[in-house]
Amino acid sequence: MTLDLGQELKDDFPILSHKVRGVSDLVYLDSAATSQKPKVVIAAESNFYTSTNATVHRSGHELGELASAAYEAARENIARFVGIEPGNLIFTKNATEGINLVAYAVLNATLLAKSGDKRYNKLAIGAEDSIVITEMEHHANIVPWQHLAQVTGARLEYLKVDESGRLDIDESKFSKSTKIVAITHQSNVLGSVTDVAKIVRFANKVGAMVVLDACQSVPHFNVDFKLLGVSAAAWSGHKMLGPTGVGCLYLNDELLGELPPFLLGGNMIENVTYESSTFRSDNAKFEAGTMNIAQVVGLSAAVDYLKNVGMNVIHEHVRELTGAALKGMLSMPGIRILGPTDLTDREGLVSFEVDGVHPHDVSQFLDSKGVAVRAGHHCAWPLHRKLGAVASSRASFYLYNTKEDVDVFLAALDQIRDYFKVA
Amino acid sequence: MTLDLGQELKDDFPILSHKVRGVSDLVYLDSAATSQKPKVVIAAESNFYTSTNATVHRSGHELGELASAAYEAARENIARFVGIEPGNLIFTKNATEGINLVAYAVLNATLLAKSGDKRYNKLAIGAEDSIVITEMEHHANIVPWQHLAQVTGARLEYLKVDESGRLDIDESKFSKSTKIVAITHQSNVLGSVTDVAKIVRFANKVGAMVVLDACQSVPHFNVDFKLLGVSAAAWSGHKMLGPTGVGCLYLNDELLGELPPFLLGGNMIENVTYESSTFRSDNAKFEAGTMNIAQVVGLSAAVDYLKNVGMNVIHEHVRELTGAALKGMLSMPGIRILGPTDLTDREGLVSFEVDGVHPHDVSQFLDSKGVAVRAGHHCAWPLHRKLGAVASSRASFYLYNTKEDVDVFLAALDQIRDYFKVA
Amino acid sequence: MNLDSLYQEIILDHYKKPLGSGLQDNFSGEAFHVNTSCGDEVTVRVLLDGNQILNMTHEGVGCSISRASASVLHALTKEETTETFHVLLDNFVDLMHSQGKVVPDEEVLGDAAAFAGVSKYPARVKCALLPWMAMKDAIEGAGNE
Amino acid sequence: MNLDSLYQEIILDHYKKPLGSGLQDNFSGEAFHVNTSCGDEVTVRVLLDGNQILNMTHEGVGCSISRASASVLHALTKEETTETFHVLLDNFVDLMHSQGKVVPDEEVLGDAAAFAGVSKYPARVKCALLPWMAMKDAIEGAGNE
Ligand SMILES: Cc1ncc(COP(=O)(O)O)c(C=O)c1O
Ligand SMILES: Cc1ncc(COP(=O)(O)O)c(C=O)c1O
Repeated sequence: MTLDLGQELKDDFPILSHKVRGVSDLVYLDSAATSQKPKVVIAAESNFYTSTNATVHRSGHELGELASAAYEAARENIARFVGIEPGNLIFTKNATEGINLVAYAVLNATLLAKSGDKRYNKLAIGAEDSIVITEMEHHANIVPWQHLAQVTGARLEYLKVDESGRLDIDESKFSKSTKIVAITHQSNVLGSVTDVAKIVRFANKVGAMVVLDACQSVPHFNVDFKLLGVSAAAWSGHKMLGPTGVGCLYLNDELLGELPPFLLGGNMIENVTYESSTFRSDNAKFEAGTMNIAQVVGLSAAVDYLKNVGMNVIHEHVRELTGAALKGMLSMPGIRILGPTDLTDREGLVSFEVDGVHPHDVSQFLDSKGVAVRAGHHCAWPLHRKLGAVASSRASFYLYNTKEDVDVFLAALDQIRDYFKVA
Repeated sequence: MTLDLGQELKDDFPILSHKVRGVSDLVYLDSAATSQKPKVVIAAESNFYTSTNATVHRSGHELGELASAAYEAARENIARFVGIEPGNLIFTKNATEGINLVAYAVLNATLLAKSGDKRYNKLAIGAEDSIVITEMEHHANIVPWQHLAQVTGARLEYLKVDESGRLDIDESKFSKSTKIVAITHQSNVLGSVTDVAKIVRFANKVGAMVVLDACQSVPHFNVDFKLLGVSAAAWSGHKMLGPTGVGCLYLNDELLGELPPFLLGGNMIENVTYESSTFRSDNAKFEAGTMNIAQVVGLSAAVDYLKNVGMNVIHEHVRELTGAALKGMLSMPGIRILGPTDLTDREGLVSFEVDGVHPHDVSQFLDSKGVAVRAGHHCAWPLHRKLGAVASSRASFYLYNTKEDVDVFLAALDQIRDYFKVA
Repeated sequence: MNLDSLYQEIILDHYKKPLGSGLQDNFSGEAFHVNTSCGDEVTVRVLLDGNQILNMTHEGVGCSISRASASVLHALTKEETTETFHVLLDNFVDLMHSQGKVVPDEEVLGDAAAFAGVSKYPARVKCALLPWMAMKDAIEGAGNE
Repeated sequence: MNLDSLYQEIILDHYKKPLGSGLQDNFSGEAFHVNTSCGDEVTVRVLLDGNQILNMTHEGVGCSISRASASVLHALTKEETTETFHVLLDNFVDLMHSQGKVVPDEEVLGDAAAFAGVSKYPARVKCALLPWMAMKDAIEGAGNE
């Protein structure tokens, strides 16, 4: 039933009528990298420029009022969508900036505490502390923590991925020395979904903050960060039908109050003198300079679109497509699936290897049939090494995909080994 | 003659037909805060979403190729516009991020050098070093340096603004201990233009890097960073007819090679293992995560539009409007102009006080006549204190303004003291 | 929208001749508030006798709205109780957030009713509230001593 | 665009049976290159006698294009001078950046001419160039010893 959803929605996404290489119908299976945009989102951004554009919070003229109202209304709408208060939502340029913000704010706390500012003693970390992440993180949730560990002397530890491609939440990794636990809500390679509640339980016991990479979860199912109990969560607008150039960061009240600022400049200050500065205490503390206003407004339109279709409907639809893809691929010779092969705790993307054919060649062949998948290490290079794969191909599904898209994909996939003469 | 330019271009900017409070024609004099957008820029962003949207540099499918090509073509176009090679241009979310990038990269160099990485010894700074900025900087070019000074122990020194509102480039502030000189190309309060060549000469003598805040210069006159000889320059897209959510940073070859990265995540890496990571050596080193692709493409369209009108034509036009405004204001009782009152080394904005009327009330009165100016400290609070002003009002001009706009502004300004009964 | 609905006669009069301007030396609580986006600031001192407000005085720099608001507040709270202040505050905050859709109760708000027009200018709401919020903190501060 | 223009018979043959694969123990210069966006890598070793290339060998993981390119390069440079290599390299780089608009000179490029189709797929140009760039560095490295 929901299999027809993609058909129903297709007209809302102008790009889906693109002809690949001038001939093939586009079958876009790369939404885990970035989603396509419905007309209403494109229009929301355009309309902002033609009717409302001005800087926010700093101009008393009418356009300034209208722009500020639009920006804050968008914040409210996006915050409610993930179960949080608008005051706890910070806009960034992408999820990567959000995670960096937390890591650099902790670094700043550490440096400021060292320079004698006692307010930051609690957040400061050092050689006796540890940061726990997982083997299945995206580079965006690895490299900032490696850097923080390197310059503060803290230890970086990894929760392991088990044979089935799911996270092994080993409580022995959580200790009194654990200050930060940074995990992905859903792996962008394996598709496996983390038991966040369990992570939060273990982290709470030892007093560690939990930073969630929600890039692959917020676009795909109902997420309530307050209920989950995480300390922080970062995700991107461009993967949930929103414009490029906008990301979101949730900080709970504690972090919002206690973290020192990251990017420094206009808007986030309380007072500036030639000698020193003090900073706002609300979410503005983390929004320096002229923000991505039109993109935030566009993202709010994307949230409306998603709510309108219904997150449960989207979730169910993507699961059915994923199930159909998995089933077809499992019955095909020479295909190795990375990650769980059943639908338990796993969501809408399938990474795979084709025996004897490099992922680049796989994606190139699929492209010649109009099918857009991604090939590479998907910014999760260490995980690929662990899985013994140089790289992989990844097909990912979203609300605008159809059962027919899956069929075209499977049919093309089935021809690859013949074409490259490895069958 | 060029006074008609604004009239000619008006139809390209849909928002200019907005009726303020439902009645007055909009006279937009707040372009120094953010500029309005021509149709071609809005269309460039929309078209990207409807025909090209995909992630760049990481997808082998056709849309990925098209998106990468569009992104890099935009980089080339924008780079040439300011006299630099595309390889030296980095995209950010705004100018504030660009300046923070340089400051944090120097902080990282300092911390990494301390942890034993000898590659960064040259860039590292400490208690024996100084950073020189000026009294007329925007918060974005003050607060990041205050922070860097605070956590590294370096000294922060200020070049003074003289009586006329121009920079006093005192060579005695430049010494062997000076590592960084950060200056604005054009003050966003005073309108005065810095003699960058002189700054660069003094800085070169002592081996300091020069970081230029080019927010108010790039939109207004021909700028060639290579010719100017600065080490780095940051500016915003939204002030030069481009979309919100995109800024630019120029790094010369030396800094590009030597600065360690800032934001950490996907795309900017060379190799990532669970233990450690290495980074790209080109400009990609500074572009982490999914970039503001559609906004970069939009900014390139803005550059085309500016080139089409001609930067010299724009410059001349804005000078004439500024001259007319200055002349009118100087002949009015109770008006105090902040900054130079003649057109020597000063450009297209006028900040002012109205005797007995607070800037908020000034801007509110002007708004009731359709005139949008900005009131406040314009993110240059210390400068306002120095000038003995709590805040000021600012009228700023751009290519789409007309002589009539200036007349409407002056006529309204002339009524303010009567309205508030202070005349 | 007519500018005169914002700048009512009463407001401009209070602006020209503010009441309670100049800080009293004898006070129970003090608070300093600043509007970070424009730099406007106000210091409020309250002299209390138990829950009785004997006097509120203020000093600061700001626009007509914020200065007049401080003046009105002085007159309105003189010799009232802190409870009454909180009732007035709730009333005034509601009015400020009403976007011009609430008719103020002049019986309760007195001259402060003249600020109804401010609620149609969201950027100015902060100006009108600035001295109120400072007075609230000044009273709380007094309680803590 | 036809996929077969990219995956020419010659390329697939080189991919299936690569020449010069497996690193020689005796070498004058070595370089390791990696394509950071996909993780493909190649190690190239060159054995030189003055400006004479005695042998080039390679090892790596990669797609058909990059593996076949290494194989072709082995055959093409065997017993040529380093000057000839640089002429070939310039020719090949030009071809790769031609977006399908240049007809390759088979006289000069031999089997490498079969890569003409790659230039129409910008994302794959890096794959074809990977072993060439590694070989360039390997030769330079040899010079420095
Ligand atoms: C001189 C100057 N520097 C820096 C900035 C900050 O630019 P942005 O807000 O786009 O980061 C501005 C504009 O607000 C400016 O005028
Ligand atoms: C799991 C995960 N984390 C982080 C990111 C980084 O997001 P962005 O590139 O929008 O910053 C992505 C997407 O690329 C992702 O899938």
